[in-house]
Amino acid sequence: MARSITYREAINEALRQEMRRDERVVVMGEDVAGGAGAPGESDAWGGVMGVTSGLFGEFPDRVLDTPISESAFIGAAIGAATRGLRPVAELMFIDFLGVCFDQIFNQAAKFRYMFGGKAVTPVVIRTMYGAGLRAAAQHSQSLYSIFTHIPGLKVAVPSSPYDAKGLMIQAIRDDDPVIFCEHKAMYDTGGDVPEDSYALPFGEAEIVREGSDVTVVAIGRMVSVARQAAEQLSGDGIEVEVVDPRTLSPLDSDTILESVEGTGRLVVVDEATPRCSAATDISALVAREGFGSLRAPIEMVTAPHTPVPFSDALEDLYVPDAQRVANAVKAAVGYQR
Amino acid sequence: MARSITYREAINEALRQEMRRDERVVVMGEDVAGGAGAPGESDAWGGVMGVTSGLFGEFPDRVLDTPISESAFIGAAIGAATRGLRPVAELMFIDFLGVCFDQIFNQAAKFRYMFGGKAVTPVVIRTMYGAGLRAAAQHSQSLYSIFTHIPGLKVAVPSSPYDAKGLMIQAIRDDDPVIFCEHKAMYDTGGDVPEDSYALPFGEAEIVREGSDVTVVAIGRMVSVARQAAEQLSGDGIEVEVVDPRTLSPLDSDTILESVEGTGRLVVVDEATPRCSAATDISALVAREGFGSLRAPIEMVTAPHTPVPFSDALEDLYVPDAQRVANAVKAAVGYQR
Amino acid sequence: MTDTITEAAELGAAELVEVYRSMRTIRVFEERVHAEFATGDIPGFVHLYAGEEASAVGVCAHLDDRDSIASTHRGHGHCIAKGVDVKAMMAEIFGRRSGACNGKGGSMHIADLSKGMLGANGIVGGGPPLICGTALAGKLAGNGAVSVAFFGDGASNQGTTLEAMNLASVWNLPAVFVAENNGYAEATASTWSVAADNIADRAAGFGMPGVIVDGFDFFAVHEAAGEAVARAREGGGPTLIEVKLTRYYGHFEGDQQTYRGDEVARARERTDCLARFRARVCESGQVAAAELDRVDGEVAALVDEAVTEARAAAKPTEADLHTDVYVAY
Amino acid sequence: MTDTITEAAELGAAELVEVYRSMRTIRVFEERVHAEFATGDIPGFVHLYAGEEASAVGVCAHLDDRDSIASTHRGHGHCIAKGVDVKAMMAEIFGRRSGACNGKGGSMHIADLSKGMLGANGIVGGGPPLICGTALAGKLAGNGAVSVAFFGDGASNQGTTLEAMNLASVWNLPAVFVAENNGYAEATASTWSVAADNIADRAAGFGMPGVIVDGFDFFAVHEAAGEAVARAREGGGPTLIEVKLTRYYGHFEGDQQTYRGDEVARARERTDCLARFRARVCESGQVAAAELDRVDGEVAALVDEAVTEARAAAKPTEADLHTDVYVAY
Ligand SMILES: Cc1ncc(C[n+]2csc(CCOP(=O)(O)OP(=O)(O)O)c2C)c(N)n1
Ligand SMILES: Cc1ncc(C[n+]2csc(CCOP(=O)(O)OP(=O)(O)O)c2C)c(N)n1
Ligand SMILES: [Mg+2]
Ligand SMILES: [Mg+2]
Repeated sequence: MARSITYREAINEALRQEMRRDERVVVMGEDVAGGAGAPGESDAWGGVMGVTSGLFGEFPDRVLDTPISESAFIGAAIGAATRGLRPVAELMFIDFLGVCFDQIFNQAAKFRYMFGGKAVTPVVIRTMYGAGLRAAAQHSQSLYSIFTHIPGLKVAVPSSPYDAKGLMIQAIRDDDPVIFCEHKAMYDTGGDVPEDSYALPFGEAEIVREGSDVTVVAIGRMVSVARQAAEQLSGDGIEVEVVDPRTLSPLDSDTILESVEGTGRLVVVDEATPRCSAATDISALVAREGFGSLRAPIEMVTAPHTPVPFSDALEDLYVPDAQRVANAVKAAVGYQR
Repeated sequence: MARSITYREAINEALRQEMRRDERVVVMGEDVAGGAGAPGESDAWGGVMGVTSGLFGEFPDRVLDTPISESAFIGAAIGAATRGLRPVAELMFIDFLGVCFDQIFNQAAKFRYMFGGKAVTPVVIRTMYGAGLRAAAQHSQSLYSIFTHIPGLKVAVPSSPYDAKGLMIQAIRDDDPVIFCEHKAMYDTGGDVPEDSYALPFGEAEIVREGSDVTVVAIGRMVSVARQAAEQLSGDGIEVEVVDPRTLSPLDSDTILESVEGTGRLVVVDEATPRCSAATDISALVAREGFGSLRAPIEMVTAPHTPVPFSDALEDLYVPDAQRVANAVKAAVGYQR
Repeated sequence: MTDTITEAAELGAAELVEVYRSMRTIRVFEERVHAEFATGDIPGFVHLYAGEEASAVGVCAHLDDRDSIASTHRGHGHCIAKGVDVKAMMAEIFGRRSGACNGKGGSMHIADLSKGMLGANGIVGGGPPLICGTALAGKLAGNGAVSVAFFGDGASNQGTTLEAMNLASVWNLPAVFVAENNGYAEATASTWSVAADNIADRAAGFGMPGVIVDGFDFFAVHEAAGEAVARAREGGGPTLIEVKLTRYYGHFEGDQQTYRGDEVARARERTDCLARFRARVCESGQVAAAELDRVDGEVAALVDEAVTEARAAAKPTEADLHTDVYVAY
Repeated sequence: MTDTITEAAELGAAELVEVYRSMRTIRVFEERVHAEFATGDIPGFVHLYAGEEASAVGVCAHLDDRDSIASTHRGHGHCIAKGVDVKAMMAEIFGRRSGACNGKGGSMHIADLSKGMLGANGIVGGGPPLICGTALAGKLAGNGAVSVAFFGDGASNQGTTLEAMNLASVWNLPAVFVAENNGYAEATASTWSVAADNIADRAAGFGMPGVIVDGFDFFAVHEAAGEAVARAREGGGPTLIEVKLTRYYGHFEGDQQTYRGDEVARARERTDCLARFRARVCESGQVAAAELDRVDGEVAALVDEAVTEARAAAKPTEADLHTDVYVAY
C-alpha cells in the first residue's frame, strides 16, 4: 500500500468504486456534477471542492446537480433511500444544516423507530466542517455533536485519507443514515491508501499512537494535532496514547475506557465549541464508566464558546493547536489531588 | 406570595406584564392570537396550548398570527430585534427547530460576533419540549442541548411557575437571543407566583433542596422528579442536594461545583437523549473542574439513545422517573473504588 | 372545476364499489376513532380526515404498490386509500404492539413501506421533499412508478413544500403534489395564510400545471389525478392539484372550533362526498344501492373488529424500547 | 422591460453624479479586491459584485438610513450602495481590527446596522426572512421605513426566500424582494435551476406584483424600484423585482469559470451599466463628462487609500477572540 493519495482523492475513489459495484448508489448536491444547464464543461466543478470530480463523466445518470434547496434534495435523498437507492447527498458545508435539519433528524433518523423497525434508510450525507480556511462564522463550524445527539444517525469523522476511503465505503454500505464529516482543511492532505476497495467498520476506534501516561482522544483533524503534541511531549518524557474514535456514533467506548485504564488520565481534543459537545460526551463517558482508573481531572482542549472569527490572526488562536494540547497533557500529568 | 397559578398562567402573565411595560415587545407565531382570517373568536386559541390566550384582546397590533413558515417568521422576529423591537416568537414544538434552525443559530446567535459587537438581537424564542403527552417521536423531544451547543444563544429551562415567570421576564429584557424551553407536561402545574413583576437573573442556579450526600443536578421537569427521589431517599438516610441550573446557557458552574465539593458525588438527571447532551456537559464540567472533590463516578439518568416512542407503555419507561434517580444516587453512594 | 361526465363512465361497477368501500372505510374509521378518543383510551394527538375522503381515494385509485405517497399529520385517510391494513392502523392508534408500527409511531406516524405509504408525518411540509426521492427512484428504475405528496393549505406556505415543487420540475420527476385545502391550518384560515387566490396559482412559478378540483366530488378528483398520474408515468413531469374540501372534525381531537362557522353542517348536508358518490352511481344505475349497503355492513364490521382486537391486544414492553433504532449499531 | 425615458428625467444632475459615484465605487472596489486577492493577501471566500452595480444602486437610491436591506454572500455592492464606509469595508476584507466588523466577519459578513445594512450573509436565502422583521418594525413604528431583500437566482429556489415572500404579503409588509438573476448559482445555470420562465413569475403565487427589469440599465432598475418602494411606504405591500444581469468575475475568487461562455465579454462591451449610464447622461447633456471624470478620480483615490490603510492596519489580537459573543453573559 505504498500509494499516497489525498483525502479528497480517497473520498472520490470510494465513491467511484461503490458506484461501480452497486448501481443503486447515486450522488446528488449543488454542482456535484458541475453546473447543470450551463454551457462549457458539464463536469466543471465536481462539487465546490472538487471531491466528486469526474464522477459525472462515468455515471451521467447517477450524479445529479440540484437547485439550492437543501431541504428538498436532502429530503429527496432520504426518500430515495426508502425506495431502494443508496444516495450520497452533499450538504456542502455542515453549517448549512439549519436549512434542512428536519429531513435529517426528524425523518431519516426516526423512520426506523417510528415505523416499528419496518424501514431502512441507507442514505449518506457528506458534509464539510472545520475552521482554517478563513471562511468565517457560517462556513467553519464543527457541528458533528448535533448529529451525534440524535438517535438513529451515525456520524463518521475521518482523520486521514485511509480512514476517509474505508469509512466512506462503509457509510455507503451501511443500512442506517450516516453523516460523513470531511474536514475542509484536509482535502489536500496525503496518505497511503490501498487501491482496492475496503470498508472500515463503524464503532472501532484506532489507537494511532501508543503511550502509557495520558490518553488523548482526538476527533477528525485534531488527531494530527494530538500526534504533533505527542511527539513534542515524548521529548519531555511524557508518553501520550492518541485515540481516534473514527465514528462518534457509534462510539467505541471500550477502546477509550481501556486506554484510560492504562494511563489514568484523559484529555479530549475537539475543534468544536465546548458546550454539550463530543468533548463533553467523551469526558462524561469516562467520568461515569472509567472513574476508577482516573488519576487526574479530565481536560478538554476545544474551541472557545464563540463563533468562528474571520481574521487569520483570530482563527489561528481559535483552533486548538499542539501547544494547547501539550499544556493540557502536562496539567493532567502534573495534577496532585 | 400566597397566590398559586399554573406554569401556563405564569408565562402568560410575564408576557402581559412586559407587553404593558414595554411597547416594543411583540408576540408572534402560529395561532398565538388565534386563527387570523377565521370567523368566530379572533382570539380563539392563544397558541395551541393556550399560553398566549387573551393577549391579542389587549394588544391587537402586537400579537401576530403567522402562516406555517417557521423560517420566515422566526427570521422575522430576529430581523425585527435588530431594528428595535423585542419580539417573542413561538416555535410551537422544539422538535420543529429543523425547519428554521438556520435563522436561530447562524443569524441571531452570530450577528453580534460577526458584526464586531455592533449588533444586539433581543429576541425570545418560546418553545415546548418534553415527553409525557403520547405525542410520539416528532413532538416530544428535549432538544435544548442543541441550542446550548451554540455560542451566542442563551437557554432557559424553567422548572416551576415561579421560575417560568421570572425567567421569561428576564428573557424579554435580555439583550441576547434566548431560547425559552417550556415543558408541555407542566403547563397545568401550579405554584406560588408573586403578582408583581420580577426578573430572575440568568446563570444563577437554585439549590431547591439541601443535602450532604449526593448532588443531583436536574433540568426542567426533571427537577420535580429529582425532588421526589430525594424525599424517598431521605427515608433511607441519604440526603440529596438538588440543584436546578435554571439556565443551561449561561450555566452556573460555581453553584454546581460548590455543591459537589460538599457532597463528593454527582448525578445528572436530564430528559434528553444521552449523547453530546446537557447531562454530558455538566458531567464533563465536574470531571474537569471538580475532580478533586469527586468520590464516585458521575452518574447520568437520561432517556435512552432512541427516539421517543408513542405507546404510553413505552413512553412511561422512556422518561426518567424517581426510581431510576434513586437507583443512580444509591449507586453513587455505594461506590467503592 | 373539472368536468366529470366522461370520467364517471371510465370506472366499471366493480371499481366503483371498491372506491366506495375505501371512502366509506375512511369515514367509519374516523368516526369511530372520534368516539373512542372521547372515552379517553386513545392517547396523543389525533387528527381526523373525515369529510376529505374523495381526495385520498380519488388520487390513490390511480396508484399501485410500486407508487409512493407521503402523507401528513392527518394521515389515516391516505393510509387506508393506499391499502394499509385497517386493523394494524387501529391497533397502532391504541398504542399496541400489534400496530402497524408496533405501537412506536401512533396516529401521526402510521406507515407501510411495502404499500408505498411513506408515513403520516408530524412535520408540516415534511412529505414533499421525500417524494422527490421516491420519484427519482422510480425514474431511475424506469418502472413507471409515480410518487404523490399530500399536504394541507397550511403546508403550502412551508418552504420545504415549495422547494420540493421546484426540484420536481427541475429533475422532471414523476410526481404529483396534492394540496388539500380544507380552509384551515389549525385555527388559521387559508384565505388569510395563503397569499394567492388559489394554492394552484403557485404551480406556474414552479413550472408545472396547476389544477383546482372540487374535493366533494370524487369524480372530479379522480379525473384530475388520473391526468396528472398519467402524465407523470409517461415522463411528462409533475402537476400540482389543489383539492378544495372541508374537514368534519376539529383540527385535532379536543379542538373546540370556536374559530369556525357552520361550513361543516352545510358540507355534510349538501356536498358530502360519500352521499354525492352514492347518489350519482345509484341514480345512473351503475351500481345497485343494495350493493353499497352491503359494503356499509362489511365496513362497519371491519372497523368494529379492528377496535375490539386493538383493545384486546398487548402493549409493547420494555424489551421493545431499545430496538429498531438502528439496523446495526 | 420597463420604459425608462420619464424616469431619467426625474433625477437631477447632482443626484445623477452621486448615483454614478456609487456605481463607480463598487466597480473600482471590486476590481481592486480582485487584484489584491490575486496577491494572496486577502483571506477567505470572496464573491465580487462587479457588473451588477445598477441593481444595488438603482434600488438603494430610493432608501435612507431608516430603511433596511439584507444582502448575500455577494454583498460588497449592496453595502456601498447603502452607504457603508468603504475604508471600513476594505479593512474588514483584509481581516483588520479597524474593519467594519473588527475583522471578525470578513467579506461575507460586512454589516452596518446604523445604516440599515443588515449584513452580507453566508447562507443562501438567509436574508429574506430577516427583512420581514425589519419591515414589521417599520410598519409598527409607522415611520414609513421600507425593507429590501437582495438575493440571487439560486436563492430564489430556497424555501426561506419563498416563505418570506408569502409572509410579507400576508402581513402586508413594506418590503421589496429584489432577485438578482445573474444567470448562475455557482456553476449552475438559472435557466435550469429555476423551474419557471422568470423568477418574477413566482410573485403571483405569493400575492404580489412581479416585475422584470434590465439590470444593465440603471434607469430601468431605478424606476421599477421607485414604484415598489413607494407602494411599500404607502402601505401597499411587497413587490418582487427580478433584475437580469451578469457578474463579471467568477462565482468566487479563484473560480476558473469553465462552465461559462463569453457573456461577460459581451456585457462589458455592449451593455455595461456604467458605460451605458455615462453615455446616456452625458449625451443628453444632463451631466458633463468632465464631472464624471472627476468622480472617477476621487473614487480611485478613495479605494487606493482604503487599500493602503487596510494593509497598514493592525489585526485583532487574542483579547478580541472572546468578546462580542453576548451583550452580557
Ligand atoms: C413544521 C411544523 N409547524 C407546525 C406544526 C403544527 N401543526 C400541526 S398541523 C398544523 C396545521 C396544518 O394545516 P394544514 O397544512 O392546512 O393541514 P390540515 O391540518 O388542515 O389537514 C400545524 C400548524 C407542525 N406539526 N410542523
Ligand atoms: C444554504 C446554502 N446553500 C449553499 C450555499 C453555497 N453557495 C454559496 S453562494 C451559492 C450560489 C448562490 O447563487 P445565487 O443565489 O444565484 O447568487 P450569486 O452567487 O449568483 O450572486 C451557493 C450554492 C450557501 N452559502 N448556503
Ligand atoms: Mg388545512
Ligand atoms: Mg446567481
